[in-house]
Amino acid sequence: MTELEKNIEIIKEISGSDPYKCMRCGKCTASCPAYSEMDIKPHQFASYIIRGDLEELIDSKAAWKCLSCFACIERCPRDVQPGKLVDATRQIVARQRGGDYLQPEEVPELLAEDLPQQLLVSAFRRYRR
Amino acid sequence: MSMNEEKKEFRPLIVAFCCNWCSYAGADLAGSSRLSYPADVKIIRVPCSGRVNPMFILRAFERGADGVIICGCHPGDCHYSTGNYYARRRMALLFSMLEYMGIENGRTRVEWCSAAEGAKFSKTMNEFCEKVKSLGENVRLGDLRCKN
Amino acid sequence: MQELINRLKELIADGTVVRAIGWKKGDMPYNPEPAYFEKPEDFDDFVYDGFCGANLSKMMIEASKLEGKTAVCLKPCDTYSFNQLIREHRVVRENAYIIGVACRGKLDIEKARKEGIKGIKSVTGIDIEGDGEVVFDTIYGEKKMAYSDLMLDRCHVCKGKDHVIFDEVIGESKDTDDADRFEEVRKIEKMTPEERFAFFKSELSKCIRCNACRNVCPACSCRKCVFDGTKFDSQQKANVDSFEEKMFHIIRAFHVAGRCTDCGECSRVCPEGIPLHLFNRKFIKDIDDFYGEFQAGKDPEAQSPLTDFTFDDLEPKDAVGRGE
Amino acid sequence: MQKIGVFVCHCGTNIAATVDVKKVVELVRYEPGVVFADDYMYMCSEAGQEKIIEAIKEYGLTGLVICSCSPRMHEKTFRACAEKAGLNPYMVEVANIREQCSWIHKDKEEATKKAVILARAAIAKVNLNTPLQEGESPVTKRALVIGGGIAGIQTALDIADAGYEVDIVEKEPSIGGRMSQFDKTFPTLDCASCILTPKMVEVNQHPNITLYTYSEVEKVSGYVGNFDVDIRKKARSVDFGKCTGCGECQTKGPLGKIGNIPSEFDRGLKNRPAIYMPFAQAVPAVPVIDRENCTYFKTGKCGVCAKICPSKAVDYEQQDEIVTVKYGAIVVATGFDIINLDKYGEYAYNECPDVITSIELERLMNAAGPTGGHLERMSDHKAPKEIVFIQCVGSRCDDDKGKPYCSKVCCMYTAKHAMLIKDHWPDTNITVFYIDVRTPGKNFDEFYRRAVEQYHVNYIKGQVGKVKPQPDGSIIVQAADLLDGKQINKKCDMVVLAAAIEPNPGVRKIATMLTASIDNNNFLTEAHAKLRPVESPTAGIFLSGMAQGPKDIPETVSQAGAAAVKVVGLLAKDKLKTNPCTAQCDTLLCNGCSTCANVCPYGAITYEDVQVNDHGLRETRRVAQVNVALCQGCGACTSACPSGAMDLQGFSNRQITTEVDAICR
Repeated sequence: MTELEKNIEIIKEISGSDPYKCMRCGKCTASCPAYSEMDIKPHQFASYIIRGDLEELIDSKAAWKCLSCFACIERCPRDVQPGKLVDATRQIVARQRGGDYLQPEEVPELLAEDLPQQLLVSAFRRYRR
Repeated sequence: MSMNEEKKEFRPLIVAFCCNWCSYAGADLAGSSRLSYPADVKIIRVPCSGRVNPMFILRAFERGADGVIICGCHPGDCHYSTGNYYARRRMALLFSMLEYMGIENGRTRVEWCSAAEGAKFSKTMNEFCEKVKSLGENVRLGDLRCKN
Repeated sequence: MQELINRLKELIADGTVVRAIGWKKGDMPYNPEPAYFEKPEDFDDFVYDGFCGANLSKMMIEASKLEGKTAVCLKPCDTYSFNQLIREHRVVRENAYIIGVACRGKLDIEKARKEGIKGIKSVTGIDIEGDGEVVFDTIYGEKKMAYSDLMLDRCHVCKGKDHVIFDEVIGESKDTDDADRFEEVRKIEKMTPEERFAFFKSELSKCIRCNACRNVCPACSCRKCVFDGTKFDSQQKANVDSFEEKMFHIIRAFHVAGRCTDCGECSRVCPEGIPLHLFNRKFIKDIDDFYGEFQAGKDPEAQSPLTDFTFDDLEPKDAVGRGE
Repeated sequence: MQKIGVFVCHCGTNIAATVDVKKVVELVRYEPGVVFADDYMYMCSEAGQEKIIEAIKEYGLTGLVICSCSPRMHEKTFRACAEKAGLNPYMVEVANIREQCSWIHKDKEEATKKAVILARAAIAKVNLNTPLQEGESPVTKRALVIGGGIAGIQTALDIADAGYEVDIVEKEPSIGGRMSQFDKTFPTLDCASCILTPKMVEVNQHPNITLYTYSEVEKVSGYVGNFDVDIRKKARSVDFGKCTGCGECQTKGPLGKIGNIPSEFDRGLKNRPAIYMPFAQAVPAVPVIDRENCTYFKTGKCGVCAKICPSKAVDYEQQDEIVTVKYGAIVVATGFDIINLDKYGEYAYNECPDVITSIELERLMNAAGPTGGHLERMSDHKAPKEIVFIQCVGSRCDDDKGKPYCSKVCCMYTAKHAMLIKDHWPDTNITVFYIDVRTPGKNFDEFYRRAVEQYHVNYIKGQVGKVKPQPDGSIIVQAADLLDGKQINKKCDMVVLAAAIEPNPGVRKIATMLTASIDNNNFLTEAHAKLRPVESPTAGIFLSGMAQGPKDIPETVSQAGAAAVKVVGLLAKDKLKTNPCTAQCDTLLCNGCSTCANVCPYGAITYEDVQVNDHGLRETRRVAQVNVALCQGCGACTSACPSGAMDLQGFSNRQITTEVDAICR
């Protein structure tokens, strides 16, 4: 397995979503509030991952412009949930870079209980860049 | 490591009782959809899951089966109206008894599978094989000796 | 006891019944035998005491076919078996005159043996009416035991002192229920699978396939047992492998599931002392847990749980692994 | 000892590619009982069958094992073949080495090994087979159609025209079903009621058809050719014999013609009174009183309708009536509904009255509908100028909100709606948001292209993300044009949702009563998806219309006709061959305990006192007797029987035990 294939597997594993289920309906893109900032649109994430264009995803603005608002996750009719793919991409980048920006013990103090955990983690990744 | 690799992989012997109307047809659909499952599974066709006498299950274990699975129509969908309901009670009690006697409960299973659920049939068989494989050879049922 | 004998003689004399089924003295004071009584002199050997544990209801299957009525002595627990036999059309109610006999718990000679009591010449204090200690006159002298310490385990989980079916009741029964019926089953359920396996393996290893359990069991009333028939290629023969005893006991318990009244005769008669009731009781407990409480023989009209169902019954996969 | 012939089929390469057929032949040749073994390219072909017949004659075979495809496919073929050669057809067993072996395994050695084991099990079984004779059962020459929509109507008419009596049970007060709610039909744009009403009238007048409207099937027992069905005729509160259908009662009730109860027929866009006919052309033209909403039934006061009825037909005392009728065949034509849209908050259906479903649009465009055919917004009764259609609302969804299948008809009816609107109100702008446009069918794609090319309907690929009702009464639809790569906020004044269709929710209960199987989406299952598409796997049950799967009107009508032919084919027979694989009681083993009778679903077991000679012991015993005409061969009794007295022919205890032994050898 090449490095690339491995990373794609990791994305599938982290996100828990299967990009092959995407039927290109575009409901995610239609729902996206950050549409104009996204150089790769949410519905394209699935096809990028299927094609193996991971480098482009990692280098994209979109990976960091996504607001993690969860609209696409909520509305995706195929359970692909592109927002999770975006977040998994971020995680790949974070893992590649290595090192901890935040010590695990510091996390609980920063937690607000009514925020979805994934949003919180996404936000950490997004804003520390 | 090399020793382990040379060691022959354990292949369980699994007997599946499938009712003619739903699950046997589901198995056919799995076949025509080319949804594979291990060759360890051998299917016996019965008219209804209610036809499965506990004697058959114990007989299979007696003769060395490592796992026995009974498949029938979903509750409410029995071709004969009620056969699977009785099967459900019989098997619940029998399986509970086998577990009580110390037999791994993963060796027995009941699954409802419709004629349209080829994918489910295949998935079930894959899962069941994997489970039985992880339990290894059916030593206990074969070895609950009456003479020490 | 005398009242019982007098009544039975009276019933025969006035033509109500032709014969009676009861117990007669055995070769030892602690093993009376079931017997038929017809003539007045037959009753010379009649006995009814604490050692008369045998469930006589099954004898009514054959007695039902005889000319005339038969009086049968049934303890409270035996009446459940009788009801179950009525439900299964195995006995004819009209051909039986049921005398509900009193019971204050039945005795287990093995309990005395465990206490080291041997060489018994005679036993006193085992009368139905009494309430004192049991006194053994042995070749080594006199030994005493509390009645309750000598009782069969089954009597400690007695179903109750009331007869569920009878024509008349003679004497006063006592509640002997002082233990949890499912305690033993629960204990086994709590063991690890390895321990459970080891336990049953060691118990079933003792089985000699004498069929005493089957012969005594009022639910095992088949004309011909499947294990004697050719329908499954399972007829009794030299065991091909060790599995057959296990299969026999599982299937036997399964065939009586929902019909077994938990009379405990199987364990009482087993010459190897295998606690066979643990199989039946497991099924009873499971049936209670899965499908609601059910006591076979309590109501001859009630549908057996295995010939009944609901749409939302427990799935077999949820019937196992409950302890995990 | 049997003389068994084993025939191993290559099925072209279907089997032979993965199973070493020759090796199977060699390995089974010496199994007990086998006297002949051979292979052939296509065992089911004429030549293959000829080979079998020759072998039977040449080797005096008493049993056959065919190693081939599933017995569900060709068991009948091979049984007929055996019969041709004078062998009892039940001396044939099929080892399924295609569906259960060659098609699912890749490793040839492994597949071959398994094929041999499956063959051995079949051989072991045939060794214990006994010749069985088919019995006969009579056929009641009357059919029942459940559901009075276009599917049920067409099926009933075709059966009736063939000369058989047929009853329709419809739960609504009138037949007509969904089609009667439609305005026009694609692809030719005929008016739905113009083509449906004559059929409804024909049903009503047909001497062979009996209508049970406002009725439901309550209980079904029996089996193919001999069903007993209880039909509940709900109290209509109007005397059928007296009512002339004048409609006076509906116009002069407490609230006059308007009423205060949302009309089911008009999808709640209009109200109706408590005594009502769903629509003007209702058949039968006899109103019903909706007792739950009737003032008289609720309070005991009112009674206006009874007073004004000129023919004194209103009868408040009427009771539900249960009739039991015998049928030979039953057709399920229970139709469909659209899904509940509560879970789709993003489309604002529950929030905004101007977001409507396509069925509601049908009513709004229908001349007999709530607006008299004038398309208007439900909020302000103004004519919409910008309309957005959203496709696939709940269809093709793999989440827990919608349905995984394509509803099939939405692309076409949306094009229809768009064109009809443009025809009537040419200055209306129409935008359709689609994922894919699917128009297979005769003149279908042309129809859709016409919407684009001739009517300039704006088709945009991209599912809508959100529908946002605005304070000014307009609606903003947020979507993306995936082909042009831009996000769109489309302002409009009406949104039409193509909600997914689903089988009528009542079908589940009916399927359970009929023991007809049903799939994960509650569509009835066919006996064979390709070759027996209008039959249920349960004998004597047939499928018509949407109950079987999404389809349009032309398809429904074709299927209805096909189902009718199948029914007629059944009713034309005087006797049906009955399955000889029935239960049998060994009277010497029977205890007479009644356990088997308690689990028999067909009431086929009774008890009789019989004289037996049990190895010299002569006595009268109460033993079980099986009525083979009623027994369907499920075998529930055999596993309930503790003594093994009950056994099932064709699947006997010894046969199954020996199969287990063969597999575990």
